[in-house]
Amino acid sequence: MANILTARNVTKTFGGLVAVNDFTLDIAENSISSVIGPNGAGKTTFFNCVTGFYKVDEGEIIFNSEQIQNRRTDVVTRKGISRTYQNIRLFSNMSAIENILVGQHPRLKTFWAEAVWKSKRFRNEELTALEEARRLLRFVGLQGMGDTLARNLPYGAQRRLEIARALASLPKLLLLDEPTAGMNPNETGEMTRFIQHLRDELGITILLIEHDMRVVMGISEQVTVLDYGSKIAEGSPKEIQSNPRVIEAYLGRGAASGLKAGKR
Amino acid sequence: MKINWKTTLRYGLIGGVSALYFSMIGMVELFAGRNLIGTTVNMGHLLLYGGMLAAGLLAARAHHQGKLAQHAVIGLVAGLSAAIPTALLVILHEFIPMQDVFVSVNNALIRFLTFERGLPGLLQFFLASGLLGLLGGLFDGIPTDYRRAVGTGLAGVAIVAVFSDLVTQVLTNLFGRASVNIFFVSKALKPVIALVLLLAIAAFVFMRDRRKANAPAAVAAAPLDKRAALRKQVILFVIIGALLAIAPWILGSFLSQVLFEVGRFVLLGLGLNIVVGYAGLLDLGYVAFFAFGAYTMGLLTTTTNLNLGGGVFNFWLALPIAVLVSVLFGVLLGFPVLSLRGDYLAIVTLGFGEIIRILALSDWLKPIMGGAQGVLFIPTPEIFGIVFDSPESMYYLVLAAALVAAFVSIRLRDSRLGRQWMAMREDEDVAEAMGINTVQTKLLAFAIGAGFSGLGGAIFAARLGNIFPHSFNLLISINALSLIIVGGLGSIPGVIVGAIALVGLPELLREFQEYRLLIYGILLIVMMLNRPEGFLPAEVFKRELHAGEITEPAEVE
Amino acid sequence: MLRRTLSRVSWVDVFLRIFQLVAAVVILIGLYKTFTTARYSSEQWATLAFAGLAQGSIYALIALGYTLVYGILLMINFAHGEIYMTGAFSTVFLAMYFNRIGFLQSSPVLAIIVLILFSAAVSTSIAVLLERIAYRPLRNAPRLIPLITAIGASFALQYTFRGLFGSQFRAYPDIAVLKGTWNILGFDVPLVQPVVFLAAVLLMVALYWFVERTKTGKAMRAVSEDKAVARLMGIDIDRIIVSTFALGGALAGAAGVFNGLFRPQGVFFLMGFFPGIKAFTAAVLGGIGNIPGAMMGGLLLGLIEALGPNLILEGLGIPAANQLKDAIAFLVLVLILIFRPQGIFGERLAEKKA
Amino acid sequence: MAMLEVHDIHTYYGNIHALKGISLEVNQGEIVTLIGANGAGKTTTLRTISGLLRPRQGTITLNGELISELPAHELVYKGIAMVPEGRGVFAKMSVQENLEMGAYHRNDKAVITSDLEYVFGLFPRLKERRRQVSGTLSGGEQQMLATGRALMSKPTLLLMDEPSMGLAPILVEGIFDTIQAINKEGTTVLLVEQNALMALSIAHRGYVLQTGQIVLTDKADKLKKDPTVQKAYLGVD
Amino acid sequence: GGGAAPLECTDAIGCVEVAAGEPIHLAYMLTVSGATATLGDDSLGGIRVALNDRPDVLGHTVELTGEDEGCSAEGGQTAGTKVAADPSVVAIVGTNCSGAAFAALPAISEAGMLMCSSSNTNPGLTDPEGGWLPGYYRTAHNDKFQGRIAAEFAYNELGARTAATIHDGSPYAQALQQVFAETFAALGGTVTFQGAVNVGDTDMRAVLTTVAADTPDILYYPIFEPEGNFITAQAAEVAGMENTILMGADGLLADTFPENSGENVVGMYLSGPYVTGATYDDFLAKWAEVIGGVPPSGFHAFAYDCTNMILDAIESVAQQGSDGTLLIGRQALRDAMTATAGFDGLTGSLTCNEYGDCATGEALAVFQITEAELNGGWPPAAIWTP
Ligand SMILES: Nc1ncnc2c1ncn2[C@@H]1O[C@H](COP(=O)(O)OP(=O)(O)OP(=O)(O)O)[C@@H](O)[C@H]1O
Ligand SMILES: Nc1ncnc2c1ncn2[C@@H]1O[C@H](COP(=O)(O)OP(=O)(O)OP(=O)(O)O)[C@@H](O)[C@H]1O
Ligand SMILES: [Mg+2]
Ligand SMILES: [Mg+2]
Repeated sequence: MANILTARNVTKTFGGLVAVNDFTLDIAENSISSVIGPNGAGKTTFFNCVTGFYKVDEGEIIFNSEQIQNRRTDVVTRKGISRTYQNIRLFSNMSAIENILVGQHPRLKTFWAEAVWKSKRFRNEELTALEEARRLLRFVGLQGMGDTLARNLPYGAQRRLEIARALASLPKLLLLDEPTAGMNPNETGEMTRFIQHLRDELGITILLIEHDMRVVMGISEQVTVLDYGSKIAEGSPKEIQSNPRVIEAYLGRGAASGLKAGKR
Repeated sequence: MKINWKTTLRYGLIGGVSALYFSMIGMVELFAGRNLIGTTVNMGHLLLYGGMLAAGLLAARAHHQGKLAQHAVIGLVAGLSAAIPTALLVILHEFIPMQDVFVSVNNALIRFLTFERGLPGLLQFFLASGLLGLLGGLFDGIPTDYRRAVGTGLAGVAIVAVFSDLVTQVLTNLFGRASVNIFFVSKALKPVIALVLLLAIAAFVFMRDRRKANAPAAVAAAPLDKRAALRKQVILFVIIGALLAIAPWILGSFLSQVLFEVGRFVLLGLGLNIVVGYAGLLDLGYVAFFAFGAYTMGLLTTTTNLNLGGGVFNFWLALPIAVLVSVLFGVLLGFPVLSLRGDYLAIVTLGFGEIIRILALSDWLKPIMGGAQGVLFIPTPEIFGIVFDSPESMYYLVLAAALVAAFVSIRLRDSRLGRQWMAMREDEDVAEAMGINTVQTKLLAFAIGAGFSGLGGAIFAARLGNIFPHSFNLLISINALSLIIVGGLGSIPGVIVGAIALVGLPELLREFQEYRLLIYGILLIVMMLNRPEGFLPAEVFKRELHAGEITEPAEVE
Repeated sequence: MLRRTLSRVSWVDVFLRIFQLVAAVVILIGLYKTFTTARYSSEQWATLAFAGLAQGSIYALIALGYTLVYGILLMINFAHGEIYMTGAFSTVFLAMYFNRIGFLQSSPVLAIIVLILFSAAVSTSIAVLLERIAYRPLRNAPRLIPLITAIGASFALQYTFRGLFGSQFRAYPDIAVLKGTWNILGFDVPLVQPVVFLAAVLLMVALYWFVERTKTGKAMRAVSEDKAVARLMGIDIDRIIVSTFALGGALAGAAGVFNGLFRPQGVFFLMGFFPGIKAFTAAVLGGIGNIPGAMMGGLLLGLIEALGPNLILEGLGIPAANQLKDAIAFLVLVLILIFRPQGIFGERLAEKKA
Repeated sequence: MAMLEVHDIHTYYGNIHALKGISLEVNQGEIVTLIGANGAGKTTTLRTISGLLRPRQGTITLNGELISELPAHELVYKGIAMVPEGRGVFAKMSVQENLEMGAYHRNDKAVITSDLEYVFGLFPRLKERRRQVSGTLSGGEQQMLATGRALMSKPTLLLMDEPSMGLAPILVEGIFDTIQAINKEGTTVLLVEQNALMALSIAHRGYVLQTGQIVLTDKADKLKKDPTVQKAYLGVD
Repeated sequence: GGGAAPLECTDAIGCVEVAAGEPIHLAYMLTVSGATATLGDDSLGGIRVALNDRPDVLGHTVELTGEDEGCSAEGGQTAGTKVAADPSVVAIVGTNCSGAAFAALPAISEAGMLMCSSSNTNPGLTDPEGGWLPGYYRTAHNDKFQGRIAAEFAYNELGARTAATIHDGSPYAQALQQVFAETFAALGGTVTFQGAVNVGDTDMRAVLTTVAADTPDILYYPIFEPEGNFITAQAAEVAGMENTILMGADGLLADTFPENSGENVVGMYLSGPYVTGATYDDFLAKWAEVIGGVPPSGFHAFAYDCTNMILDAIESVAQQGSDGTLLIGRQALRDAMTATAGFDGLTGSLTCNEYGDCATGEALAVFQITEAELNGGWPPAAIWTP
């Protein structure tokens, strides 16, 4: 399998603080991978580097054999990377369907002024876009909520809507930052299945950050562990679970044993 | 029920302070010169004793219920106490002349307050105040349906009398000058007419309320089916369209001129609405583009000033050029502010607006722009032998332009571009991460907004015939911003309502001169406090406000 | 490597750099020509500079009011210029009275202090009243709404004071002790300028200390960040917000009297409008919400206004250069903000944190 | 008499009826947990108790004193502190200043300093970052800061809204240990958690919320064994 | 006599009929809001004093209504349209600002009314090539007169050979200083600098420093308060201005000006209308009685004269019915106004020309401010008349 995303020696510093340190990562196409690590390890920072929110200080990021580091976020998105945010960032005063329509932006092609005389092309495009948005809404299980304002949706629904919005641009790679934070175990289970479903149905490569080990260990094929910005371990969930460094820095004895015990 | 004297006195004092305020700023005296009903009731009375009436009414209302006699007592006490502050002023004036400092506390005011009788006249003043307070208290006590009827009637009479200009103009246009004299003496309603009007309105309201109350509730609440609703809407549109089309004939030249002014600000508002309402970019220098439109029109069509193709272009040729120039400058001035957010943007755009005005005024560019002497002799538009030289004809021009702008606004709002703007307004970073080129999106907002404004400017120049830099000052930008927010940010009908409220109304209040802007300011505050979302808010903004809770949701990174 | 660097810059940046470059070159040419023609003596430059500093410190005092309120409510208190006017305008009558009874000349220091206190009291009351009536009910409304009530309040205050005191111009009386000159660095400077400057700086330092060090100051910063959480800390946010308005009002009131000492003429009901805009500009220039920023912004703006036209434009042969002084001030603002979108002292909005 | 008594409160967001008659009580020295699905009204309950929201109906008493009419800032003086959902750190202030804000209403300078050390002892990470501007902390670090800040007010009743959200597993354990520790030292805790299993493990009693109403209440270990609770909130199938 | 024939209107452009017992309707269009409000207040006071003088005109009272022209073209246009739409209006006093006049005039002229301005000075308004329309009159001085006279005074009387000017961006001041400069140059002098300040400026040191660089003999700044105050006061503080004579125009001819400007005002010259002592004192007394205080600016006398000229014209052309009805021919009224000659006004002897310039410039004078004015005396003595 080819690598869809490669980060090579990425370093990002804030003042004196090295948030991401000489980090190298390969993500195989059509895989589900996770990045885990203690709080403040630099996981979100790494996502921000990939999506163009941050400029990297050193290193390169290659997506589909194209360098994308330090490009503007809209450019990166149009190349096929979408993401969600650790603290949900929906367009909160827009309805669910409008959020998804905005997400479709990179796919729409008509000249903006055509809207004034409603050219045929424009009408067709709008129609299909709406169709597609409804489909996505159904896909994430929010049917019937299209006209609800994003801010009024329950928390879990907002997470799902954020994913739907990210999917709307037809990404090849989806970055999920703690998709199950703030969900109870039940909902977490649902989300896990949903992520798997995404990959299986749509063939999207998924990279996620999570602190919930049942999610991480349940669905990832590859787990990378960051600590103080540096990679301290990488491998299959099994390997990671028993890696003493990881247990020491991140899992803690209790969680590690809990995981083993709870293994199905 | 026990009477709460403290509350009563408090309301009395509030009324009294307002009466004192209006007296001390000279409003009472000036308004006293404007008769409302015959020569007996003038606007000074309205302003002064309105406070007493309100004090009585509110004090009584604060007591919830009680016997009519109690209402009367409360009202009387409130009214009397409301007279105290002003009375003190009168007494003080007797001993210490204050006119050197408080210019409005002059003999004329004192004469008005004391019924021309000097200090003894204060007795009469107290009497009048107490009476009004008593009436206010009683008013609160009478049964609701009577109260509504009488209240509406009184308000109706007051409105007709205050805005008699409007009424007389319409009457003159429809039935000739003579008809005015049936109802009015000079600007005041004839007493008999006032009484008839009061009774008519009151009777009407009373009957209507009765009918409504008797009608079975179910019928009133029955939802209209969709077809009927649509039909209703179509009819409404037709009526509005017809009214717009014949307005100048009904209204006559002055009111057409007012409509022209409203139309000009509707254009400005529609453009600014795109920038501020849709794209969320706070622009305080919006007048600059209006100036570009006006100056382009002026310089291209006039033969004086510089001979920059002077007279080569006629209005119709210059119009698109003016719009284009504005659009161009919209983009150019958009560049430097691309990276700025929120209030930084506001001040920089404000700065641009001022720079443009200062340059237009400057001696440096005088050879081109005319400096302080402005651009004179801009020809009136003309086509197929129709000369647009009157407010009536120009009204149609501005109406057409506003319709076009509104149409374009609506179409864009409902398109991808509209969504881009909205997303950018909500969260610029995320919008960009959605693949939206925010640079382009912002520039488009600036450019289109500038285009509308330039169009307005060009028409403005043609109507005025001469333009001066002073016509493009900061207040225009502020007014445009206020009107779109008062109307309801992001809403197109809102722009129109806002323009009528903040441009049309003050024009009708022109005779109140120096207090026009005071009224304008107070109006802005009152409107925002009562309807922060504006008169006709767009959906999005209604949502934003009515999520209201005690605290804002904490924003956490 | 070069290609990579190039790919990072967008055409917008290119445009802005060119814009900056052109502006810089024009300014340099102007400066060069001005200095080579040597029209003005260093004495004259010094007079201008000192006057600019004094004017700037008045801007700075007003700007602090904007910055304080902005910092805490994220709201542009558009009526702040009017708050300055109310103090200055009401106090002129007291000053005239003091002059008439001889108090102003016999014990000027005491008289001036009384005037400042009076002016500050008037401005503070108006500011607090305004907060109560026009802003507090709208605290949770979108930010443009209080901006509009502020605009409304601005008109209402202007015309209320016009109604009260008329449309005439008044002037603060001359104060004999302030008439002299002071020798600073070999230049004779009108005494009143350094006095105003120093007094203003003193006030500003006191304010800075207050906000940074005292508990109330810290509470102000907390309220400015998150009102709900601030309440959870036991902070009475209403009280804090009122204090902020009061503080801003007091400074504006003081500025009103300083202005009266320095520029006695032209006291009338619209006197607050332009200084208000200028002070707002100064606050933004320094980085709005930032106290040292407002001070530096004010001083800088004063200097630019005083020196700009003669220094830059005249050399370029522009007639009536002084007419363009505001244009220069705003242009400098634009140039600085392009370079530093957060203002001179403003906190970097960091890299966008997602 | 219970320390905190919430009696039949109804809270609204505009027209949204979020709490439909919640009644609960917390006794001195207890850890009580509220569990429920997203949007059940847990946060709203805490915000109402802490005075950030005002109930339209119903009463809340603390040690017999009616507090539902008091503004939030006065409740702090009565000993209530809250760790808000989403942390709510003062982003532009340093870590240390944030902690000091927690002790805003206290005047005992010397004790504050020792309390600061106590918090740093609980969260060494914060000590490392004490001068850093809080807005740039990672999510987990902010969570520690929020908890530490609430402790700085020396509350008698601590309201915690999802303190484990976004924390690394190793810290999750730590945070629950901390809660137990401060509880032992005499602080009463009302805890809202999605990690219901953990919450029920340390709590004495629990309430289950569903769409703004309390549907179940019991001893924590009983709830843990309740089949409906297990199915709905513990992810046991 | 009882059975007189009803009055008949034979006027080319119509008549106004004032029924018995009804007032004669005059209107004003002045700038009473905004920064120029003092101008409007001042002129309005003049009108009110005049009407107070003459409570009875041919047995009728005079009603005065008014509009704010806001000193802007658009304000003038709206106000003009509004006044023109009221056929009961006989004549108008206004506008204050020339820009407003240009925009208001078409509607007013079209409606057959006449308008007399107390402060329009733009030469174009009385120039048939430049915007004049029938029905326009003014008692204010055409800039051509005042600018010329000021320059002649400076060159011939003061012996100034170099001059600098400052205007404030108002069309009035800009035009006036331009005429001054041109005349001064034509006389043989050198104009070293023509500068400008902005309305609202308070710091004049920069522009004064520029002026000082050439040490001109005279500085002419025909502007208004408060900018004029600032220039006067700050001129004392700028090195190089010690020997420069200061001179302003009627915009500063207000009793508040000396006190507001401080000591440096002593010795300064002002050009303006020659308002003679006794009559003017009389006027001031009436002002204090009717309006209170003192006039805030320098145009009240012109407004007073305008009002009186209009009332005189009405008296001379109105046909009176036996029942007291008045019939005023509009063209006749204009003709009467144009025919005004040797009208003995507050601002001197006024004679209108066919394009409505009623102040010929003969009645202009130059005043010098002395210690007396600084201490509250007013008006200053005229030291020179052309
Ligand atoms: N804009 C910034 N400026 C300064 N420091 C920053 C910035 N963004 C992040 N940091 C620091 O970089 C480090 C890594 O932060 P990051 O948000 O990537 O952590 P994380 O791994 O996502 O942690 P968590 O799991 O808690 O979300 C943290 O110590 C944080 O304080
Ligand atoms: N600011 C708000 N405006 C309007 N409705 C709100 C607001 N905050 C919460 N709600 C609504 O109130 C209800 C209760 O929300 P609350 O936040 O209390 O739930 P919760 O139990 O804390 O959920 P979570 O587990 O997601 O934190 C939900 O239906 C939610 O949509
Ligand atoms: Mg993170
Ligand atoms: Mg919650």
